[in-house]
Amino acid sequence: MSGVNVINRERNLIVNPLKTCQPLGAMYAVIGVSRGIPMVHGSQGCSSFVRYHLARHFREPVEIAVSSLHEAAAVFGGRKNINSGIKNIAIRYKPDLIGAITTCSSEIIGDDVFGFVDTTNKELAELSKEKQEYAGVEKVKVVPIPTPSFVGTHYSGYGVAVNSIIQTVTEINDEENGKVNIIPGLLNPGDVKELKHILNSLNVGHIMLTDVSDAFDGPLRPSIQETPFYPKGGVTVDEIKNASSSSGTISICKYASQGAKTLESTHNVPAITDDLAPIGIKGTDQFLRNIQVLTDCEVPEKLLDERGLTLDMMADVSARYLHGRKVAIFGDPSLTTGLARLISELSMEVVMVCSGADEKSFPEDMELVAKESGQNIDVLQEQDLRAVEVYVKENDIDILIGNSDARFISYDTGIPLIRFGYPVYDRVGYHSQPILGYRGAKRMTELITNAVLEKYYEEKHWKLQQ
Amino acid sequence: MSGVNVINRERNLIVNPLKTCQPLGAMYAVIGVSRGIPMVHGSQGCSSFVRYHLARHFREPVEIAVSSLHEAAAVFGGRKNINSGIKNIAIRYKPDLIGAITTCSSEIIGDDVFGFVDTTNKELAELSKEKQEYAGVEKVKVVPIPTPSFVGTHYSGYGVAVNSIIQTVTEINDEENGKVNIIPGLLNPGDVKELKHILNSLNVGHIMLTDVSDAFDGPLRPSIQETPFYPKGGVTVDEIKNASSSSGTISICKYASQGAKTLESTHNVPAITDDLAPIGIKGTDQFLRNIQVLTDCEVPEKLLDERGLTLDMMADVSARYLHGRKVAIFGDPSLTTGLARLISELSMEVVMVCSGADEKSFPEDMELVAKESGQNIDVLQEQDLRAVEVYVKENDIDILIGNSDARFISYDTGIPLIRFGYPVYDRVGYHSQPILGYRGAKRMTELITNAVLEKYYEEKHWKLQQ
Amino acid sequence: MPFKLFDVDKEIPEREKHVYVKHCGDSDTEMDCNKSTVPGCMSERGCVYAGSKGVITGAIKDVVHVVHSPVGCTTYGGGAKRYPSRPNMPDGTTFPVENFNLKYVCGTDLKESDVVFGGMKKLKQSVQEAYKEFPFTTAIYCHATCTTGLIGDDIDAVCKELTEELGIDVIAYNTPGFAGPSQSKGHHITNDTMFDQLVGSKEPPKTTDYDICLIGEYNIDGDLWVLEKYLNEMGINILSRFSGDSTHNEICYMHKSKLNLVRCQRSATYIAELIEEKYGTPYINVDFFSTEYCADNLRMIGKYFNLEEEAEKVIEKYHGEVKEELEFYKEKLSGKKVYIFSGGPKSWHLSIPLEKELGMDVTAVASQFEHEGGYKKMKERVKEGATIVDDPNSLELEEMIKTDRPDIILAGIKEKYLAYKYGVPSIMIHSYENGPYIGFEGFLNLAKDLYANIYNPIWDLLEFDSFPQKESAKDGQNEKVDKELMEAGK
Amino acid sequence: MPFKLFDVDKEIPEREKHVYVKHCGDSDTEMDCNKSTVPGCMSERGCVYAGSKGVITGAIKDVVHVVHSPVGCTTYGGGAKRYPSRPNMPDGTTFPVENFNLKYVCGTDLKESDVVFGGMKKLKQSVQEAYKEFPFTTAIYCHATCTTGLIGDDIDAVCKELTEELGIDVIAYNTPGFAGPSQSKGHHITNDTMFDQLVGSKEPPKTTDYDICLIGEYNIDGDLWVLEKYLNEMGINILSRFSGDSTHNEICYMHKSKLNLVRCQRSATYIAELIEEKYGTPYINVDFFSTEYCADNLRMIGKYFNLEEEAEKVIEKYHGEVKEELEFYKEKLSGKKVYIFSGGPKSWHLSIPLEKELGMDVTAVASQFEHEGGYKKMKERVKEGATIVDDPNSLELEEMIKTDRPDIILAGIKEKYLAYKYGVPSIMIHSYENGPYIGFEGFLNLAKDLYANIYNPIWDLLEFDSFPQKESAKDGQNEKVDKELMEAGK
Repeated sequence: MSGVNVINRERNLIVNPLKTCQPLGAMYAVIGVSRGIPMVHGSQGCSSFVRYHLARHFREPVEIAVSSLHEAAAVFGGRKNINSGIKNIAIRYKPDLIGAITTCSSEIIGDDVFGFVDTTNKELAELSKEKQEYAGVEKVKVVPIPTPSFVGTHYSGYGVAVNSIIQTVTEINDEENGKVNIIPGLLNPGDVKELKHILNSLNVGHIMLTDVSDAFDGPLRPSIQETPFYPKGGVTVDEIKNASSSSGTISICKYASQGAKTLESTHNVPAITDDLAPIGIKGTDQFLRNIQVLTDCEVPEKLLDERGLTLDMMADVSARYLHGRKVAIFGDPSLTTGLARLISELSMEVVMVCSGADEKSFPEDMELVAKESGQNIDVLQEQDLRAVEVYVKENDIDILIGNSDARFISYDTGIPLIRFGYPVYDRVGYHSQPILGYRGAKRMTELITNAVLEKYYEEKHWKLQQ
Repeated sequence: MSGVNVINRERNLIVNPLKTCQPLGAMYAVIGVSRGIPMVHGSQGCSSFVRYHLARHFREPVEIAVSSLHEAAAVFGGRKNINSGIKNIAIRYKPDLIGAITTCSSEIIGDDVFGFVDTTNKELAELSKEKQEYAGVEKVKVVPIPTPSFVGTHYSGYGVAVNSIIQTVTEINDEENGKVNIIPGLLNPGDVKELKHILNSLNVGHIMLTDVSDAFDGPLRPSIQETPFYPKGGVTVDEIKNASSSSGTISICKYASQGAKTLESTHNVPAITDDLAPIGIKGTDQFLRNIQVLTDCEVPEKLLDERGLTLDMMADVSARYLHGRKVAIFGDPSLTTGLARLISELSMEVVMVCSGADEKSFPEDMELVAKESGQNIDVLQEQDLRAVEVYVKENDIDILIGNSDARFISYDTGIPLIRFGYPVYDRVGYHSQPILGYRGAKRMTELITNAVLEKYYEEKHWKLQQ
Repeated sequence: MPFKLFDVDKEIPEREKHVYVKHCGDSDTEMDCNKSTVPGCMSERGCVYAGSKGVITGAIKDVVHVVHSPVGCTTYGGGAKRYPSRPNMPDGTTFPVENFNLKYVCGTDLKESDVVFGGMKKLKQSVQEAYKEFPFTTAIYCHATCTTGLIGDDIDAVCKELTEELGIDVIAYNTPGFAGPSQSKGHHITNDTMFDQLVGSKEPPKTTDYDICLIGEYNIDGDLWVLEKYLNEMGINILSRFSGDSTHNEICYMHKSKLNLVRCQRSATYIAELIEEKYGTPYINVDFFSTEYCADNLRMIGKYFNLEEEAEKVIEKYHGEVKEELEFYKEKLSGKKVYIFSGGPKSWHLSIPLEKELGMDVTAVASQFEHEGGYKKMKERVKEGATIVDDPNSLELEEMIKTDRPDIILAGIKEKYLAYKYGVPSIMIHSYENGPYIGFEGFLNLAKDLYANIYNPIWDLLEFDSFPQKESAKDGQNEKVDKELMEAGK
Repeated sequence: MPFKLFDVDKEIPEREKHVYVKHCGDSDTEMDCNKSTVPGCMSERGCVYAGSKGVITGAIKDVVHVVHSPVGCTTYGGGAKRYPSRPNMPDGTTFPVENFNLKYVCGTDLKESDVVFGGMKKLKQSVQEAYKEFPFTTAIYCHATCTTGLIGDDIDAVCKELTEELGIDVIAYNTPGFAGPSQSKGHHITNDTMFDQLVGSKEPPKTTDYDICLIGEYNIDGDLWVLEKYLNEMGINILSRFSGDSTHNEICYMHKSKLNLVRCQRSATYIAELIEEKYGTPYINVDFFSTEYCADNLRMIGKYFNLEEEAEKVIEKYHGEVKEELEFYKEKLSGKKVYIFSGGPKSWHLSIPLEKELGMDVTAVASQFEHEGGYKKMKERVKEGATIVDDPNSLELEEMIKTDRPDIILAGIKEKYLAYKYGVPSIMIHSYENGPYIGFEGFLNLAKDLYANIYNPIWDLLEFDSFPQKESAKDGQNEKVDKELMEAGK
């Protein structure tokens, strides 16, 4: 009975994509490095579109440099653009790390970003000797990140970038540090903070590869804001170097696991990459067990109480208000599967899930969720928001969970849209709150229940009187 | 120009009250004591109405005993009811504290609760000697709490109860404990937790007089749930005994300050009772300064960052979405004034505030808020929800902030209602999240902004695209 | 022998006679009931005033209530119950405010000086103000409370005076909270008051040969509307509702019905008997909970009015709509242990249906305020060994949960969250979760709620399981973690 | 001398000629502009494709866009701009989907194999599918991007073929992102394409003597609707909008207008000139930002059509509505330092109005993509000592903020949050905050937004003030805290 029905896109045409191209994911990853600067090797749009896209979701500065690839480079190659771009940044910003991120155009013209970066590194070393004010520029870690836009999605681009950073920066080290490496995936700051909160509660040190939690959700404190502008926080280059000495690496999102495997094969750091994201009770339990496996830690009462508080709210609302309501979820393949599991734990029916990416794990993980919860689930694989729209209009759906681009579907159908994923720009505060962990499950339960109460109970308002 | 216009109720009739009677506040306070049991001395309704009322707000068990006052007691007095009721509880529950709470009926029939409790204490001492299984019952602190329903409101009843507990339990002690006593007022668990979070961040110990944060928001953990049922947490009787040795007492809500003054006059513990509640930036800043004054602590970066994160969100949304929108707030007199200040900080216009209580400080504090922000504010003093309804229908209001009882006003007018205060029963999760402190200000800003976006921007949805 | 003293009650042995374990050889033993609660207990009971305002009068859609009390009783009397109403009036007009009964409650907000000097003047002014505030109201009901009972305000006199002055009925309900052991006394007083002052005081705009009164049906979560639909489709006209979705005038018309149906036989048999006595209108006790009772009772009514065929049609239609789904739920619910902790009669209404139609195992029933007759019915309807409790308190419930581990408890909001803390689901049987619960579709709703609660996935998630072989991980040869263990940990 | 090399630019001296400090004795100096950005800078500029899809074509309400690209360009091309549209069509019918232009974007989602083997087949299929998906579309626009430019897909050929096959216009826009230094090149290409392929290809259903084209007005946040209201009330008919709230066919009718008004003179003068050249239709540059420019330009249009009186009426009415409020804001805004960092011409449109009508002090203006003419106008319109920047980058903005401390910055979303971090308010001048900003009421909206942002209470709350005499508390005689200090601390 239970299982999934995988529905692939039949059109060539993509209408209202649920994905974007690899470079965005790469820039996201680089911004999570302390004093890290992404430089995209492409035309102006490759930086300005992404800056716009990220800024409207996070409402934070998003500083991305561009190599300014134009006709000349198309003809003669972009070596000069990369080299002078990196030097410009290295000298003017004095960063700790620069990500040199390729695009469709730079890949098509055949630019060898690895070679160019080698050259640039040498030039930086020379510069460092040349002038006293350039001293130290040779220490800037320049990470070549090959992310052609016509391959994969922003999800895979993120995975590529984290892996590139690990490959370029991590050093051989024999001393164990007792920490756990976490590769978060394209998480919101609130989620990364929640992971850190869990690790801190477990008293387990961590290296977050990478950490956007402050960069994309930073305090407004002009009196201590330095120039050039760098966002607060991020994982330091020294921490990344030391990731080889950790007790293990957990990849939260499946598309982000490449770096974990690199650490395992190169530095013998065990990789845990097969579990669903720690969303909901089961998912978070498994995450805690994974940490226990790697570090042999105890789960403190504080976390068990957080777990209990979430269950307490679930008990209050799930059978009473949520049971059997039909839900459609769309977005990040790894977060969608995790969230589908939470929705099942809330006694709701996951009718359809959709991801714009072509992640093999997506239907597989949904199969697990379907089996666990005894449901039949339509899985729209590598589909778009138009497919979601058509599905929602043709099927019986009570709740939509997805990004702000779906707001028109909600306006047209009257079905409430719980904002989730990326981008969310028509509501505020979402990115700084978690959906991961026990507390994230509580927040999602709250959001969903309140939407249900507003939409489905106000017409029979006496039911709200208890 | 700026100032307040105080408008008192002109009717004798009260229509849809924004207050209830003293005993509820007293029960609330007693439930905040670890292993504390409220016993209301009145008829069945005096317990069952309150249990219902609190349970539907918190969605938690609310255990309140009743002395079962009936015709016989009305004629012959309620001594037997109190005495046997207390003994029943003392023996069957083995609590640490019992609050003997009077009502209209018990006060009118002239019951001397103080005298009855004295007698009962003696009887408990005898019982303790009599039978081995009763050993220790004499240690139960029985606190007489005189809260006639025809005097004051549930706010003043809370103040009376906290003061009675302090008077009955606190002991003389010369050694300083370096802690700060906090009398929270009728706060939600989320708010009490936020106060504790601030104090912990400041590395300042505290005694919460009393602490409902776990009792009214407890984890679901059946495997460790003991019988008889006591909620988790609460301030212990030992802590209350020791409140005399603290560096100072801060009363968050004005109606709760009596106990702080008792500690000052009896035990020379400095009392800070004159400030607005720590809601919004200014209010929380002042709370931190008050702690600094009492304990000479440093404000850590962590709290300054929380402050900065709140400001960051305020910067993102206030001028852009909120500026000049007209707000009406009603509820707890001390929380309403604090919230009005936050609303002003958000660049919104506080048009009207209303409290059902007759708290002198309410118009005074609103005068301060009006002056600070250069506004004219209508202050409905000792009014009711019908007055709010009429006001809202006759004036131009964009946002309502108040309890769930006002939902019909929202349905009728289409003006969004931000749930705030007590009771909130038609939405979930509110009581476990703060409005106090920097993080509470962030949450309120989020709730208000999202309501504004939904109500006032979706019709011009392109404005949401940034 | 059949009485039971809970362990937690050993200090209050008077509770023994309130708790009975069904023993077939002993059906005549009378339990103690309708007595004052033992002081110091966490009882679920409400007061006399609650029985009047909270149950009967508050369901009427077109009256203003002035609660003569310090503020608390007014606050608690407002908007708390789930009895919706529609604005249609018996004369075909529309009442100007929808769900007026849910939206407003008024009171006199008595202060210390009123207690000292008396509150009658304030009551009078307040009623006048209430009429000014809501001039479209059909009547005004004044409620006495503990305070006004004790200070001796003559609210009858005030109401009489105001009735003349305002030209609308101003009715006094003398229901001080302390005036009886539970809300049940409030039901009784209100029945009497309405009979004495209202019934027969007005004539209905028209009557038919199929007029009935539906008595003791308060339209909790729309129950009445379900029954109204069935009866209307049979050709029967509800002349008067007592008192769900009712109007003040309908109560006055009750003497003109051809047959009175008594639905809640605890709170409303009083008025049916009084009407029969004075006006000769017969009444029958009816039961619409579950498909079988509902069908039986519709047939009985059909027979009375010679509408047997119509009854069969209604039964066929509505029973047919739920049959199949109920089979699914019966399968799922079979053998599940259930407690019924109702206010009054639902403990005996529901015990057989839950067993027979849903296959459940009713191991305990309890009531806040039943009288002898009700407990007798419970005894008849539960099976050997089931526990019957009058006015249960929290410690008793805790003991039952610990020793008997029910799968679900039907109770009120006060027991609900307590049950949760012990890992036991609970649904609200007084006000319902996703009701209505009456009639064919209502029984399906109840079955659904039972299912959703018992099979709620959270009950399988209550405890965190640490990785079981965690300890052994230390013994692994590899300093890093053993891969196999990691696999096993997933 | 008048050029300025920012301290942060000392390693990229080529930036010197892009930054000019106004010096009255030196008005002829030509700044560098419209050149490729220095690699490694955080520039605000967009690409050529953005100038076409994001500015001009995307505002048209009844066409489907097929972006021929790997997914990113499609994603970024969707729903990002604030140009609302109404569903009314020139022939009086209603377009079936409201805000169709905001709701949908299509693309070919190119993969590696397409890059290797070419994407023309995929484009063709995609356009066919797009027409199937949205059969009510008036036309389909295909956009080239970097990828398709570099792999050499002949999208003109594909579109030509499809136009015949489908029977609707399928138009190719050859705008690969890299094909010019900024979005400005995209404007140019799109003007040319539309002129070549659309203008004159269809005839309007009817014409009047007062027909105009409103060119270079994209209806950002409703700007166009404000102007449309004014013009309609004067008796002038907008035959064709280029391109806010426009339709595909309207663009085809442009040759039939009596007068062309060019609002955005950076992005749309091209087509006005081409039309004048080919069809002889005159065009005039218009400026409706601020009350004075708006009034002047309405008068000019009135004069052209002999509708002077009508123009005066409109001016009186709408200017009158905002005059008083603007006085209030002028008082509040007087002396406040403001930067205008616009995409193109708003830097010169707004500089005099902000100073003259709101009393502000414009100390810097900048543009992402202006050309010589625009910078000349800026030089004329800013005052001595003001800084003019072409294609500013983040470090330059940071330096300006640090050294000059403006009170507010009018800029885009990319500068906005950066300015915040330094405690400087910023409002979005490309897409607006609470627009429209054009015309009389629009200028009031702008003034309100300036006021709300500059006077936002949070700017006074940025820093936590510890209790100042905290240290001295230790010295108090009392071990407990000194009461006076506590008072002072409040």
